[in-house]
Amino acid sequence: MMMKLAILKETEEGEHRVALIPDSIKRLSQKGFAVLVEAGAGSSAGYSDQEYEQAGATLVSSAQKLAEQADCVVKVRPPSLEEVEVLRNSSVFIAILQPALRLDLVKKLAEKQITSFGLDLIPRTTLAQSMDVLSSMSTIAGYKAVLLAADTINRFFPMLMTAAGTIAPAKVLVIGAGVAGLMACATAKRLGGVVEAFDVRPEVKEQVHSVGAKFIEVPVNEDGSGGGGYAKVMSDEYKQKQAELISRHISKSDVVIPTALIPGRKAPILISEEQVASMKPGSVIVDLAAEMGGNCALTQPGQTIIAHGVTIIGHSNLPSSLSFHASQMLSRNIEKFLLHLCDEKGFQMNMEDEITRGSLVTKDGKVIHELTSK
Amino acid sequence: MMMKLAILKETEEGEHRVALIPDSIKRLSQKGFAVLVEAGAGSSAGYSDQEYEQAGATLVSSAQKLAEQADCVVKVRPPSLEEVEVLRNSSVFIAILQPALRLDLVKKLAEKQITSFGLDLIPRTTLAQSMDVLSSMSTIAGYKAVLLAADTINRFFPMLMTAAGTIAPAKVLVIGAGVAGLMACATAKRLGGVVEAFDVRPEVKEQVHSVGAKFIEVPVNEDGSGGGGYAKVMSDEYKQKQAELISRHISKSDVVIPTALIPGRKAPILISEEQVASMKPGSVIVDLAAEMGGNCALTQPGQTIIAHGVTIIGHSNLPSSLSFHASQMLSRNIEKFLLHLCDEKGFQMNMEDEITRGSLVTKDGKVIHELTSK
Amino acid sequence: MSQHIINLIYLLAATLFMIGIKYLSSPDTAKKGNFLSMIGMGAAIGATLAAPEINGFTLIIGGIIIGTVIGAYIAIKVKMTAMPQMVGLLNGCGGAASALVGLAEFQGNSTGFTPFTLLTLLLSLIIGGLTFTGSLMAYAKLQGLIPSRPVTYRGQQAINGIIVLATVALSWLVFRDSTNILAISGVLVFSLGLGVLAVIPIGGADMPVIICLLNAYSGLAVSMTGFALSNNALIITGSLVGASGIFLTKIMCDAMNRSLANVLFSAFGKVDESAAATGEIPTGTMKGYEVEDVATILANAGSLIIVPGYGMAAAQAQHATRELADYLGEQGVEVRYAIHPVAGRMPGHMNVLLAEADVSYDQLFAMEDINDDFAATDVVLVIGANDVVNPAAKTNPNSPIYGMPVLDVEKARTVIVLKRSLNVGFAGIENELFYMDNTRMLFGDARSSLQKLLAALKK
Amino acid sequence: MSQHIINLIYLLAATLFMIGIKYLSSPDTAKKGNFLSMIGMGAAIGATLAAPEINGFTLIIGGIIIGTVIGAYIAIKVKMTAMPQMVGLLNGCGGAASALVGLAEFQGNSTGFTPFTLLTLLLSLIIGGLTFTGSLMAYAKLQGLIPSRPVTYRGQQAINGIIVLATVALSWLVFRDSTNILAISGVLVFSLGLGVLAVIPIGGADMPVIICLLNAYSGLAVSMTGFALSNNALIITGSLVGASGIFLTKIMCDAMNRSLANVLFSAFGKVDESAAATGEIPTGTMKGYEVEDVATILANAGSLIIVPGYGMAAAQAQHATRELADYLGEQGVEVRYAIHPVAGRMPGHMNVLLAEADVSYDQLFAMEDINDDFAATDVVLVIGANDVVNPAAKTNPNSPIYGMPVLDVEKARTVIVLKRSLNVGFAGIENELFYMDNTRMLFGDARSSLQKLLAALKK
Amino acid sequence: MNPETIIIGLTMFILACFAGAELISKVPPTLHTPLMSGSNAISGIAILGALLATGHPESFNSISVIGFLAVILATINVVGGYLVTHRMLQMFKK
Amino acid sequence: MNPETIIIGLTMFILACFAGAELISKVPPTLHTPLMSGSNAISGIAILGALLATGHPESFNSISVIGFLAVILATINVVGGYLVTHRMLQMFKK
Ligand SMILES: NC(=O)c1ccc[n+]([C@@H]2O[C@H](COP(=O)([O-])OP(=O)(O)OC[C@H]3O[C@@H](n4cnc5c(N)ncnc54)[C@H](OP(=O)(O)O)[C@@H]3O)[C@@H](O)[C@H]2O)c1
Ligand SMILES: NC(=O)c1ccc[n+]([C@@H]2O[C@H](COP(=O)([O-])OP(=O)(O)OC[C@H]3O[C@@H](n4cnc5c(N)ncnc54)[C@H](OP(=O)(O)O)[C@@H]3O)[C@@H](O)[C@H]2O)c1
Ligand SMILES: NC(=O)c1ccc[n+]([C@@H]2O[C@H](COP(=O)([O-])OP(=O)(O)OC[C@H]3O[C@@H](n4cnc5c(N)ncnc54)[C@H](O)[C@@H]3O)[C@@H](O)[C@H]2O)c1
Ligand SMILES: NC(=O)c1ccc[n+]([C@@H]2O[C@H](COP(=O)([O-])OP(=O)(O)OC[C@H]3O[C@@H](n4cnc5c(N)ncnc54)[C@H](O)[C@@H]3O)[C@@H](O)[C@H]2O)c1
Repeated sequence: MMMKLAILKETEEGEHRVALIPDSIKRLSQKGFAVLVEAGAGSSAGYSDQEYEQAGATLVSSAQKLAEQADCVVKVRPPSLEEVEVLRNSSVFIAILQPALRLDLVKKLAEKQITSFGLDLIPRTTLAQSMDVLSSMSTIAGYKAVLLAADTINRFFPMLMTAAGTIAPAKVLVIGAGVAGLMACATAKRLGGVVEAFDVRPEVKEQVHSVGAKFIEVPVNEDGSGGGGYAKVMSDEYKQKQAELISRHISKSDVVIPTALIPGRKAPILISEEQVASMKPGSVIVDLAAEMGGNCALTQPGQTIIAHGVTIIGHSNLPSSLSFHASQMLSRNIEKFLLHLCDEKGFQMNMEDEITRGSLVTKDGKVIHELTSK
Repeated sequence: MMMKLAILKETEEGEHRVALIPDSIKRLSQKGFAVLVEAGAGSSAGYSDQEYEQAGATLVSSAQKLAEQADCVVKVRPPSLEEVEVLRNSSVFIAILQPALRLDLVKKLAEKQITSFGLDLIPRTTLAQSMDVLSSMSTIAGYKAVLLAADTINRFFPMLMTAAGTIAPAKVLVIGAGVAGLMACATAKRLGGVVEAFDVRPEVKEQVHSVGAKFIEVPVNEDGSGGGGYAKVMSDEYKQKQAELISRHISKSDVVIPTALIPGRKAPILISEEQVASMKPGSVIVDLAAEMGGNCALTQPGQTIIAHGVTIIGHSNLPSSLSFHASQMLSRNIEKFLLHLCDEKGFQMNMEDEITRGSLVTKDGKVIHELTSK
Repeated sequence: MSQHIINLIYLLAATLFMIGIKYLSSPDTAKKGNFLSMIGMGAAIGATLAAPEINGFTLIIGGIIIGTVIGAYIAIKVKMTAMPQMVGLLNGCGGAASALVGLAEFQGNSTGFTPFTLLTLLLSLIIGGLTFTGSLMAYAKLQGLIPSRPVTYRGQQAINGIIVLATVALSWLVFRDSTNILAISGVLVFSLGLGVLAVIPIGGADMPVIICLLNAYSGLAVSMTGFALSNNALIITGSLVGASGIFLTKIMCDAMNRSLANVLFSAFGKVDESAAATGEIPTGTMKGYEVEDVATILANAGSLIIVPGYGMAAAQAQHATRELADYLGEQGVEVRYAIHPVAGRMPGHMNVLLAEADVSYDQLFAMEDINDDFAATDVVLVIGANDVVNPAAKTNPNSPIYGMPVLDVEKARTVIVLKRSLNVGFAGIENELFYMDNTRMLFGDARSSLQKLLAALKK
Repeated sequence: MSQHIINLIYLLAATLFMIGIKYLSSPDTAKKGNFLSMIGMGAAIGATLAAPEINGFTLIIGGIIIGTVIGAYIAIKVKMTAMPQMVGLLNGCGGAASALVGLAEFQGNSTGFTPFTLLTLLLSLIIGGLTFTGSLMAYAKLQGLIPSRPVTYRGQQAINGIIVLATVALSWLVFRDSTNILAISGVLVFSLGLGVLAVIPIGGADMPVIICLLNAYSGLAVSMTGFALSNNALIITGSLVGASGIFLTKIMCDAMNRSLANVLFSAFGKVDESAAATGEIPTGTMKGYEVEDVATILANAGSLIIVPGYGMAAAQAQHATRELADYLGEQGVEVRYAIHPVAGRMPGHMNVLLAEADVSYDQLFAMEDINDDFAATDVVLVIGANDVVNPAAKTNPNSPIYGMPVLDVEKARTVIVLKRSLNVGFAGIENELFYMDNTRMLFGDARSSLQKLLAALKK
Repeated sequence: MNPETIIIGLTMFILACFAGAELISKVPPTLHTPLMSGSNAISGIAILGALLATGHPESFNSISVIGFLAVILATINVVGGYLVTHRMLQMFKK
Repeated sequence: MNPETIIIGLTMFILACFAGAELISKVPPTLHTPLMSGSNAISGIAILGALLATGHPESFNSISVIGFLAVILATINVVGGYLVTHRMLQMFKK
């Protein structure tokens, strides 16, 4: 039996990515997958229908027709409830699901007996890195955040000593030095900015130095590392000291890029309105936590606003803007994930397996994922 | 007698710069200038009225009142005919004038017996470099062009080898390696792009290498250097070979930044529609010659269009987007120029002086500048 | 030939020896140096044969012919890899010759020695004797004729002490009566024994140092013979060899970061530990290596693959890495970089840093493109990488990283790993690469190690 | 004291001298080395005073006291900058002493010399004599007592030749009759003359080499005296000094990239040219400098300002620049960069490149912020800059760049300029900085010059 | 053997030690093995003593047997040493 | 002076030359000036000859005058040389 794999076209506004690109399809076909693609699925990411056909995919004109035939449907963004409607009962569905934010979606998937996997739930182990969409999308977000900031601000990033005077370099503050934060540090450094970073996990100090940025330390002895390399919620004393420290540095910064997330929770508010007001007019905040509510009190997810002369960018889907490469990375992640889940005979669903178990959201009508099922 | 110097607020749409910033005014006041500033002149560049007052300037609420009192008026962009109306007869006026494009403006200035200087006409000698607004604004344009391209394109600039596959670096082609072109090369290199540059003047080869980019050579033995470090018009054979060469490289490039200008003429068309069509969809062209008509046949000055899947950015005033630093540089240039033209007793107008003579457009009712008077 | 002319020729020979050693300090002139040294030796031998004292030639010529045949045969037959033990063996011959000359002198001229002569004669006997057997033991250990591991037993130190004392006591007897053949033979026998006992507790890996030291001893023995015979040529040449041997021993000990005492006596009192400590580690010669050794390996490499990891980033060693790579590239080494997809702590970490250091993209290879090339590569330089070069991912199903593709660095001829310690990396697991036969660890901060390597290479 | 013990003490002294020189090879041990050498000298003098031959002490003690007072006085009074000529003067004293000892020997023992002794005596007389006057001339040139430029005249070579021949001829007479006082005095006088004539055609800038060479000569003279007196202490010490002096001379010539012959004879046959060539150039000592010299200057700098220009960019030498700066910084040199606003070919050119090389912004100073600091700076390193350091912008109203602010590099103690040639820069004008007294040009591609400098510093 | 000869011998010993140590200290690590075997060959100079012992006028006695052995061993050292060194140095040709 | 003494002298001469040259070749350029003056001081060893000449039994003749002068000059060389070297080395302290 050949596994029928279907790629849906994204429907969300501003989403330009595609779940699998022709390159991956070529390899998956060789491994015994039959791939169906909704017409035009890749066009906004720079992959034409023709390329898909050449890679061995069958073009299907509507999502409806596609879903009817498919054993497994892949997609980038969480589906709308209507999209779930279309899916075949008991089929397999893979996407970035963010189940904790979408309980009704999860219910619906369970009702339809769909076996669904959340790409965002894949454990962040060394072994799973090649399927880790959070890492790859964070990489893009960190890079893009700096470009957005540099393109928005009314200043240069690099220092320049010219006949028309000396241009001071931009001061960039990155809050939260996870994957996105480190990439933001590295990119801002490349462009010539003076970069500082802050994180609650002290072990990232070395990592921040390793990309050429300065690390700001909170003078309290508390380790912010939660399980699995993620951050935990901090004590009040720590929070206060942190706020003071960040205040001092924010008011001197031209660009602030907060990236702090705590898994499964709303993002912590790290930048208050007063702190925004203390910044120079013309400064820029790119809030990478926008989708989870934002690290800045004034952030409007999905919007760019100007408050106290400071531009606050709450873009909630930065990876989509690098649609070509973002799709390439996603596609590689999904390809590896698919190959992990199944062999030519079909899905194996080894529930012993950490990766499979960790990313499974619904199966046989039940909600499996811990955080969500709570 | 104290020289009264007036700074007008810019009126053109999208112009955020200001001709003099508080820092320069402080120094000019010490040298004996009395400075008047139109209220709000610097606000869009990040310099508040308060800062101007602290620097010793007098705020004046309207352009009319300002011009009535001033011995000398400075401004960034060429004035509209209405703005000229306001100027006092026989006063001195300094701005970027682009007289060759604005013959009626020049006539009007001459009629009003105004002594006008074009900042864009200051000769590009070593000695005049500190007043050279073309150099400083080109620096900004080159930098900004790359940022715009990087922010627009759906790809990464740097090469990245990740668990989600290898990201190929962006290929950037810079056509014309003057000040803006070199800065574009350097900035694209910084961001991790693979940069090639092309120019008709062979001596820039070494300069291109000096910013870490590759130089593309046309296999014809013709030197494109005109006088004063500018380019001249090239022979037909050369043009054909150049077109072939550029074709080959354009079709492989993700980003093309043409900057080729020939003084006093429309910019040469170096990129045809077919060449644009040969590029990958999603690629970007940032045409730095847009204001002079553009180096790309499809460029719409002042607009961003998408043709054949390629985004063509025809932004005609990039320096304005870095308003803070652009104003700082302009201000320093204008300050040095003013100090060159006059001492505390007033304007000296030494017509022996190369810089004064070179930048003078109208005086005593006559049009002086060569290119314009022809 | 008059003694004066002979002495002048001896002087010439000594000068040629010195020039020969001087020329050995550069590969370009080394061969010439060896020839000059040979000429010196030939001249000295020729002059001696022309000396008035010598009038029976049969034995001499016979001896020389036999010696030449044997010497030439073994020198030509020996495999390149067996060179160190061969040098040891030859050295033993030299020591034996000195001891025999001393013995002959005792026989020939049994009375009328001044105390000084007697002292030097005894020393040449003792030193020559122990050089002989010590060298034979070193040879046997390296050649695998006897086990190369340190041989220790209870009471070893006591036994050695007793033998030393006995030798001294017998020497005293000889000193008092230089015709006491029994005592003389006793001294010889005990010194032969000393040579054996001194070398057996030393491990095979340390044998090169021992050979070097014994070389110095044979020089000393010659010098002593020279004093005994009032022969300046022997004195000078012997001391030349002695001093250079001792110096070389010191250099080699320094390179291993150990003291000579540690080399000579490390086995004592470690009878129990050593067995336990070797537990997992295979034939444990791969302790820490020193900059000079690693530099030598790099200098002689034809192809090199650099594998950067998080340690390079943490040490901010990207510039130092490029400098070293560029230098080796200029010297004709083929240099490439192998970038593991998850090296570092963020995707593309290595790319960002290497681009900053202006490493050309053409030199960077992704894992899948370069993994097959390791087997045909001379040297792999692992700079602060750990998990991404851990063979456990391929071989150990119980490892948490089992199944992750890793760089096959261990397939290369030699693997050099720059790290600060044997500490684990991000995944927190041990790495058996560090204990493999073809791996050399260079401990220290990656940046400073690289800088030292470059300095050593440029010397 | 028995002669044997005296000889042993001499041996000890010689050993101490050698150890002393060895210790001089590192600044950390150099002082100790000098002390050891002093002790050796004291021991040798003490032992000699205890020798049986010596029984009149008045003159000796008087001489030693007078010598000590004079020696100590001038050694303490001399200015640090006058050290080289002081060494020359002292060296002259040593040469004179050798010559006088030779003379005394002739007087005391006018018959019964073996030919060898006679030869060595004559040599010690000649070499000692010319060392004396040669050193005095070198002193006078450096001290400015006589003009330091090369003094040449028509027929100079012929005259020198004649004097050499005369010395040889007179020596022959002495050889045949060692009591011929007239001939002996003649030899002395002519060798004194030779010393003068050999040094006057050599320019002041080359005097350090000459002093070094004369130092070697005085060693040789001592050695010859040693042979004449059969005194091993003198032989060994003299040859030690002689060999090291000659070696040092060679090193210094190499560092100036000239042969010894060129130093000694360059002035001959150049009587006319030299005047013309010096035209614009001030006291023309500033030819091309070599890496070693420049490295020495850098190694001894307390503060350094680096001035990069377009040449650094063209040579892509930004990484090499940072490496050198970082290394010097680690050695305790205060390093800053002075960035001229129009250095390079685009605004901010230097910033972009230095940022790529990871030079911290804190080290970069704009012209207006650093221009006043040059005067208090030891060394300025100009890397491929030209127009932006051209003093003509301040001093020459006819220059096309007159009035442009430039970096005041020439106010620093020493200016080192790295360029490939004396070619002009963008503005196409000559730069008199390159001819100034405190400027040293290091020609070559900036990148490779910097790399060589770093290698030389690390040695 | 009189004290003077001893002192002269000592002097030479010390001088040669200095020269030897200084000469060696400049040899790069790559050349340490050839150097070891080269200086080992030189130490075969003991052959001079062996020759003198063997060539003694009175023919064939215990001394000449010992001397004979010594000549053989010393020759092996010399010949083998130089040849081995030579072979090693062969590998250094560019 | 017999040939043997000459040969011994020559031997020492050559050995010392080697030792001297090798020792010097390791001195870094910064230390060349102190080295020059340090070895210059050593060359004042000529004082031994001067002492022997001056201390001759027969008192006060032309020889002792010459010797006296030689002692003075050699002492200047020795004392001045060491002191100058010392002063230069003072500057090298960190
Ligand atoms: N690339 C990514 O996106 C990403 C993100 C998160 C995690 N990871 C994980 O990180 C690991 C990356 O592997 P890796 O081989 O690059 O690194 P690694 O396994 O973490 O090993 C790094 C090694 O570098 C050494 N080191 C640290 N500082 C050093 C210094 N200053 N000088 C010399 N050595 C130093 C450490 O050993 P000593 O302490 O003994 O010196 C350490 O063993 C993988 O496990 C990967 O899964 C990767
Ligand atoms: N910054 C700007 O915006 C800008 C724009 C255009 C023009 N300019 C003009 O450019 C000039 C800049 O001054 P500058 O002092 O930086 O440069 P410069 O005056 O042009 O001098 C550069 C020097 O570098 C040397 N050089 C070139 N390649 C080299 C190499 N590979 N290695 C070593 N040396 C090398 C050249 O001498 P050799 O040939 O002897 O080696 C040359 O004299 C000014 O005149 C300025 O007005 C500046
Ligand atoms: N095993 C692997 O190979 C692998 C792969 C990818 C990521 N990871 C690790 O997973 C971890 C999480 O990466 P991520 O980028 O997804 O993190 P994330 O997006 O969850 O959080 C971003 C950063 O914000 C920080 N943060 C949280 N609260 C903060 C606060 N109040 N103030 C300041 N900073 C705060 C966190 O410490 C984290 O560094 C990292 O350590 C990363 O190295 C490991
Ligand atoms: N004296 C000084 O210090 C000083 C100061 C500033 C600029 N300059 C020099 O002035 C010159 C002009 O600088 P700019 O940036 O204003 O130049 P520009 O804006 O006039 O032109 C940009 C570049 O386009 C190139 N070009 C023209 N036609 C072309 C064609 N058909 N194909 C390809 N390239 C073409 C030109 O050669 C030039 O390099 C440069 O050489 C610069 O170094 C000198």
